[in-house]
Amino acid sequence: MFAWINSSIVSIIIFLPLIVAVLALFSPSVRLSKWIALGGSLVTFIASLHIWFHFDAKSSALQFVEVYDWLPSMGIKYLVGVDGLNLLLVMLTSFLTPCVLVSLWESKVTYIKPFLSLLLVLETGMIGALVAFDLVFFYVFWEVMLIPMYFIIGIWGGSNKIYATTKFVLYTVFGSLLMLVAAIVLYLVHYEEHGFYSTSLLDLYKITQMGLSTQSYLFLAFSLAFAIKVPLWPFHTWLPHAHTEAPTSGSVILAGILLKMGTYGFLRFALPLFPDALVRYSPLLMTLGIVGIVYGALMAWMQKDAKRLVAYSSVSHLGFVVIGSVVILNGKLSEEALTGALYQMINHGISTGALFFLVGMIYERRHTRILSEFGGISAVMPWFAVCLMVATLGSVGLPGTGGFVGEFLILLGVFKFSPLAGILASTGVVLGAIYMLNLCLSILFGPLDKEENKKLTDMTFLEKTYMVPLSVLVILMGVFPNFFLDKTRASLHHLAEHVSEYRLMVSHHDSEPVHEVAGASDTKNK
Amino acid sequence: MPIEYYFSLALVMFLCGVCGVLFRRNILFVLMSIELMLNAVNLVFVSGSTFLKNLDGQIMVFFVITVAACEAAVGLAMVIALFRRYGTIKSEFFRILRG
Amino acid sequence: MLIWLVLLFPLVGAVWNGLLLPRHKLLSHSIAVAGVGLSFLAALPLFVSLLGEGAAGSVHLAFSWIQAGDLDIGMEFVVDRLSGVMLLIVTGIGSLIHIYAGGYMNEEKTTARFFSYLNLFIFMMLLLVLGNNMLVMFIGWEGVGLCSYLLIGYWYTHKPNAVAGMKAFVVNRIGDFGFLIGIFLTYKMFGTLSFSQLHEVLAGQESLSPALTSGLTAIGICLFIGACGKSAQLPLYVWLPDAMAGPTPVSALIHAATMVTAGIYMMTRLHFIYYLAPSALMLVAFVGGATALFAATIALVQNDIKKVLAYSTVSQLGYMVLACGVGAFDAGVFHLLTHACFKALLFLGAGSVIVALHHKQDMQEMGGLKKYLPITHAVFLVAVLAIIGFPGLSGFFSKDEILWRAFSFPGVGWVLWLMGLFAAMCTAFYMVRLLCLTFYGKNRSDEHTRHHLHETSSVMWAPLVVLAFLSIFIGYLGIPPFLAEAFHGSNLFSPFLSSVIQVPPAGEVYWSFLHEHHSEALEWSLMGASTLLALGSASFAFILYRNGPTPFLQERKEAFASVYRTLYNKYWVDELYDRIIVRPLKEMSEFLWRVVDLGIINGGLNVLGQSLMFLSGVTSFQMTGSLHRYAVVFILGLMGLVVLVIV
Amino acid sequence: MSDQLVFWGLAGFITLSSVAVVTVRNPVTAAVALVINLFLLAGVYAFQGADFVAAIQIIVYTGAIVVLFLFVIMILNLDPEHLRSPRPRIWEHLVLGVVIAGFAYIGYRFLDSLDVGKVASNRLPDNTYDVAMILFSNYLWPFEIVSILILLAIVGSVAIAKKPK
Amino acid sequence: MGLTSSELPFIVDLIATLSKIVVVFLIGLNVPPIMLWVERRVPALMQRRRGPNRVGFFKWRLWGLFQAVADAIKLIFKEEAVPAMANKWFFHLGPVFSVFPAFLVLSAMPFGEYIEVMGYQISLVAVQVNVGFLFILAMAGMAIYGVALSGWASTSKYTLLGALRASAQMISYEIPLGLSLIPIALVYNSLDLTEIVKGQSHFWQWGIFLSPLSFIIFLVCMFAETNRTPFDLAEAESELVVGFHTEYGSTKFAAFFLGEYVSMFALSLLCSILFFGGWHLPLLSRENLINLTGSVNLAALVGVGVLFLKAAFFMFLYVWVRWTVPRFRYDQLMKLGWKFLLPLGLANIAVTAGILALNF
Repeated sequence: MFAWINSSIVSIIIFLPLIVAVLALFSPSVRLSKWIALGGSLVTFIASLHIWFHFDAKSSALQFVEVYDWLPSMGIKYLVGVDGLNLLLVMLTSFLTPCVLVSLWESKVTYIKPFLSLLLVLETGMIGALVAFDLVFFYVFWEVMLIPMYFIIGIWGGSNKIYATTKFVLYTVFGSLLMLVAAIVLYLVHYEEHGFYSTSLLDLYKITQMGLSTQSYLFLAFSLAFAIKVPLWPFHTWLPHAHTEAPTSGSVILAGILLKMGTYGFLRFALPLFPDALVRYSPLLMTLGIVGIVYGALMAWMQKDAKRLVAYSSVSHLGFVVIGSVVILNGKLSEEALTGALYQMINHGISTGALFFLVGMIYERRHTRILSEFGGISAVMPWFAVCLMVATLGSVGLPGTGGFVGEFLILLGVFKFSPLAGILASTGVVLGAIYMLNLCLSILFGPLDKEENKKLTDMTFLEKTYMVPLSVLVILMGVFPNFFLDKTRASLHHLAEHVSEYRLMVSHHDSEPVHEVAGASDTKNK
Repeated sequence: MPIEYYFSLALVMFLCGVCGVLFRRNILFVLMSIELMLNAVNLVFVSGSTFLKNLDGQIMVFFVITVAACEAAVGLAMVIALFRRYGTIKSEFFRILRG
Repeated sequence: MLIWLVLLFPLVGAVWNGLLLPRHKLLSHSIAVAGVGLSFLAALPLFVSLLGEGAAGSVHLAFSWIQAGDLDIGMEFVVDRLSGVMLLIVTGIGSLIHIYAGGYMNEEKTTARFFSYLNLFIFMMLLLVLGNNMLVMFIGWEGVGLCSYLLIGYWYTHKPNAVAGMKAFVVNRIGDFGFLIGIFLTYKMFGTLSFSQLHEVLAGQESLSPALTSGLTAIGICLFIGACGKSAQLPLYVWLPDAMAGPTPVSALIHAATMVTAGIYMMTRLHFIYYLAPSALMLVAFVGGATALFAATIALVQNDIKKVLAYSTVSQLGYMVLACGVGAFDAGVFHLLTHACFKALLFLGAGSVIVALHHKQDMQEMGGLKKYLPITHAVFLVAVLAIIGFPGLSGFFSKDEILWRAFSFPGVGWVLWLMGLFAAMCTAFYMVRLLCLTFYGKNRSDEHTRHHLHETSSVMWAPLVVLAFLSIFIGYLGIPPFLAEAFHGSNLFSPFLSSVIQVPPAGEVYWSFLHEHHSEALEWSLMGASTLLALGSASFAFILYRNGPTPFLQERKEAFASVYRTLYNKYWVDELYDRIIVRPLKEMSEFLWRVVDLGIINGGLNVLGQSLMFLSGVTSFQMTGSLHRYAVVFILGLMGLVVLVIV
Repeated sequence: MSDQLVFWGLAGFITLSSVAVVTVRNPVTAAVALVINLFLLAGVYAFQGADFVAAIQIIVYTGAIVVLFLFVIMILNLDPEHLRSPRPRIWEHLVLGVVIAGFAYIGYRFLDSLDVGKVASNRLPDNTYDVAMILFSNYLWPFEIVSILILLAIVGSVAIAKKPK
Repeated sequence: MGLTSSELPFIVDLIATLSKIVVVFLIGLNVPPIMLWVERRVPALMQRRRGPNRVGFFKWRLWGLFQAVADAIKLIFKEEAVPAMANKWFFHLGPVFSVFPAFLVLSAMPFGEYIEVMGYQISLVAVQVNVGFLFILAMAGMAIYGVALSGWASTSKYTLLGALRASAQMISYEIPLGLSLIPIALVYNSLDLTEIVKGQSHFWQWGIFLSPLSFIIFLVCMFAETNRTPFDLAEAESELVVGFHTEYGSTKFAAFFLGEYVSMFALSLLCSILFFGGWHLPLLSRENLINLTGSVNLAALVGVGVLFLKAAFFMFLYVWVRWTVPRFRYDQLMKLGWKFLLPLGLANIAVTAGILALNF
């Protein structure tokens, strides 16, 4: 029994939400569908906890691997597994979804059942994309992620939701199509070199003879798709629209996890597959990242709408992550920057997720997001004030919160790469303080003069159930980062050291011996 | 009786049917020409079946006739409806499907 | 083991007050005082253990904080003589201020939140002081900034307080930006951030390679920017005067005794870097001197009692930075110690006055409080005498030491000494002015407040008396050697710190003058000159302001109107910053948002969309709708196809 | 010999009637021409020995479908001038020419590609019996489907032609 | 329908066929005058009044038989009027279309098995078609055109309405007619009429006993097909004057009469062939008859006589029903046809097929 669970745990966490989504959609009463949805997502979370505890931190190999031949003739396999890189993100996804579902508990939004099932389908898409090690499956889940989001924004969104959601989808689809073309070229290059067709990532990593020009085209195609998702500077215009129009839970998931898909994509696909192109384009990406940071911060400072402000702050924070992941010195990625990038992804997920929840709360109570409407509500809503303060400090990157650890490591790595870039990026830290505190100032502090603000009620018990863990997590991640980083250290070290000839092994520590994965030797790495 | 004769007869009928469809302004005539074309096909079927000494051809004719019946019935019903709606069944007047 | 207690007590106090929010004021007050007091009691034995001759510092590791690649930072704490002294200051004066704060915050409904912030501040300050590597110090550094932000903006219902809080945090953040760059540079050059390792590396250096010196200078300057941010030196001092918006105990604790001294502590902790970067030190010295002089001049004309004290703090900090700048780190720390005592006393005294006058801070409405608040007046008098450097009190010894060390600095030493001297004269003038305007002359406050004037409760004046006692006798710890023989005592303080602060061998050549022996006559003459000048300006001020703002003073003000207005408006520095930095930044981002975001990117996409629409219009023109046209085309097409196939 | 005669007779009349159907002005004349055409066609089938098909042709086609046409013409009571089709335009002649040429060419190529002998009319004694046997053995499904189709057609035409209330 | 080329040499076959055609034509031509007389005489007797008894020369009245001749002469020589607006071409085509199908149906009727002339057996059916059934149904279908075209060609609203009603009625009753014949084909396992009659040699094998229901349906449809009595809505005087052939003059009117009576006679013949054993005497089987009469030809002649007797009975039935049963309303007519006879016919087929399948 134990072996069976271990061997198919990853598939469970992928498809369980899907099944629950269907059940929730067709359940007789709304209450029942809410319980089913929440139950399903909690079970998924527990399953991911199981993975967390059984994850062997010392090996950088792929664990909990499941391989089933899907289209042997085309060489497409259902290959899923967990390693240091995607473990934390999977945990984040499975943690955020129950919170979102709880937040929807009392919401009087129309068509609640389809909304819940769409969220669960979204979860399936995200986890699937994270753990898929086969280009085709990754692409499939990449698109599966997109569709529910389209509906969530399109149906339950704000005023001009149609414009926002079409723009969001068009942007992402355009990017992913380019990625598909690049994937196919890669597939063919692999065939020429190795003689057999395979789309599994383990084999694609083994491609050596790829001309620099092809490599750079492919790298550009892949990174464009991910850059749009991240959103890197020039491709970011969809994000503010998508966020202002998306409902609270939609924008939490969008900011919490969907944006990380882009950066994760860089780490998983763009960097290891095309190391030489990375060396060539890393300065370009670095400058775009830094521009993104400064530009995002300045934009955030200008915003009158709370959600738009937080959206632009995401642009700035993810700019950090991008520059962190493209620091490359004589063929080696700097491990500190990489750890920082991965850690910053998680922090951003938690703190921005919390911020969006909070903005959602005051939106539900006051039906407006314009900052000038608020003032001094910390007298009326103490709990809200504390949570908002903690979330703000988390996103500003005050030492003692997760933000600082992430940003410090990134800036450290970038500084070793080029001091100028380091200094410019660090200005982001200062600007960050300005606009985030500006947010706090206009919402929490100042005289409580408006009538509506006086009648505001504090956070209900339900809201506390998911806000308190988030705030505690922000602090915990600042004080005990090693608890999280230990699990990822081996994989990150492996990626950083041998990025140019990156080989990913498959480990069989407790799952029953996985039959020979075509091409991938099964020796356990150090 | 060489089969070419039957086929050429069928061809002539079919040709008349096509010209009828193309050039007659009146929907009724178009329907009649279609009937003509179908009969040309029937002729080919029958002569083919007798030539090949296999009765399938005749059965096909049976089906073709049924389909022709349906087509005629619905066609005529539409002609009536069109006439009631537009007062005429000259084909120039039905241009609502303009692109 | 004791060190964990020292750290844990304030944290526990903060958490208890913060989370449980006890309703009862006395309960929350006692929790807070216990938090700090117990930590002070735990710190005493630690300090005593360090008094012994050979006692070197000890490093304790709590847990490994961040491990990534070859970077391995642990939560390690060092307890040596330097951090011991700072420990005493922080916890000692901290607990006194906590006691006082109980009384001060009496009218507030609930003080739990206030006290939790105070305890949290103490904890952060301890982290800063005890941290063994730059990152732990940085945690404390930003933590303290956060607490000052929270405490300044404690009465957030009043908008300017919140804005002042944010201003403080942002300016501190700019300073921290410099500090961060310094950290990165050290890590890039030395691969480690822990002080002990850095010390060994630098001590091991025989000769100074040019690359090393330039690197060290860069690190020195960046760290100094951090120090400026935190210790309110010239470019980044603007937040301190506004920080007076917070309750007075906060100003006393944070903006007089502890937080602002963090910069000086950091520089003393990293003295081995600065000794090897003489040019960086030169910059530090001049900035210190300039700030001392600049702030003192502004303080001359301020009417708000706390603003005067704020500017005096800035100028005294200037003195300490000046001391560090001339390589006299021990003198800087000694002045830090004495300043902490009498400045805290001044603030708390002012606090009692404000409480008595029901939160009015403008000196024009005070006067003649001598008979209403006798104890406060007595204690206040002692503090004033100490700060102006009246011989025999603590201020005299520490300030003189700095002036002497500045003078003895080869080359530009005398310029610094002049700045320091003039700043001392100004200090004497505005302190006596403050004393007269508040305590002597007729009482100018309105009928209602005068009726309620009464002495503060014992909770408030008891710590004042202790502080007064301290500010009188603490001075004798660091009697300059030439006086020591006269009174056959000995300078206890600097040898005490010398074990920690030594010039690394590579810098021996440059800093050799530190050990030169100077003729005693020179020292005597200098001390005499500075004391005379200070007392002269004090009596001059006393004569002017003896019985409040007289008409004579009024004409003098009109005569020097332009000078008066510039000083009063703080040389318009705030407006200058706003015009140079804040507004252009705002306009640029507005421009960016308007043009780039909406204009270029969105615009580009919309144009793409419209062009597609136009194209589709073009291709749909020949759908005429006539059945026959379709039929003909259909059949012609079919025939063409068949012919094609057959032919 | 008699076969040739019969066939050419029938063929001639059939061509004549089909041309008449297309060219004549008055719809009733066209309908009658169509009746004659179908009737003669039934004759050709009978001549070829396909008795059952001939009978069906007459019963169903001539007996019912063309009667439907007549009914519609009579109900609509179209006035003849109205049906005068306008002078055919020049391009219609052109297209007519092209269509005829095309079909001729295709027909010719098709016919001369056939290398077949005579079409012997197999005088099967009981044509209907054999047809029935095959129809209900391996063509049963199509038979059922066609029956459903014709049911649909009935319902459909009634629905379309019903006078709206 | 396949023209079965009999074994006879060509010339003999030619002569035989031509003679048969002449015989059928004569029979057809003689039926209407007789029927005219019967139409007048029989109802008169039924209504206890004397029929036509004026026409005749000298004193031989012969019960008014000469009245028939008088009518015939009148019909032929009366003046013809053609409506002005009428479409001349179709005006004349109308009667043609109603006559020629009737004769074709008649020609397909077998009057006997065969007669031996000069050693050759000549079958007594004009058109030797092995799918007699379908041929008859087909020709019955063609009669509709006559009615429709004539009604339309005489351009008046009433004739048009009459034509529409008549043709609608004929179409709707053609289907039950066809369905009613199918059980007979099933029972006697052939579509060829001569085979069917051979199958009815003994009187208990007659059609009426084997499937009485189909006889009833056939009877009703007979009346409907020829627009007679209960179903003669087309010529209902009260509503549409004389229906579709109001505008027609003498000879064309006579042609309609000819068509109508010939088709009546053909259907009666069909009825007797299918249900009453054709040329078989009820008790006397064919062999005994041949032995009794000595020669095959004589037996055939007796058979023809018996057949004509049975047909005459049905002709009498026509007239009889005409003067007794009231006329249907149009919707009743339609309802009877579609909602009663059609399902009944289908059920009948099903039952017969079921019984046959079970027995064998």
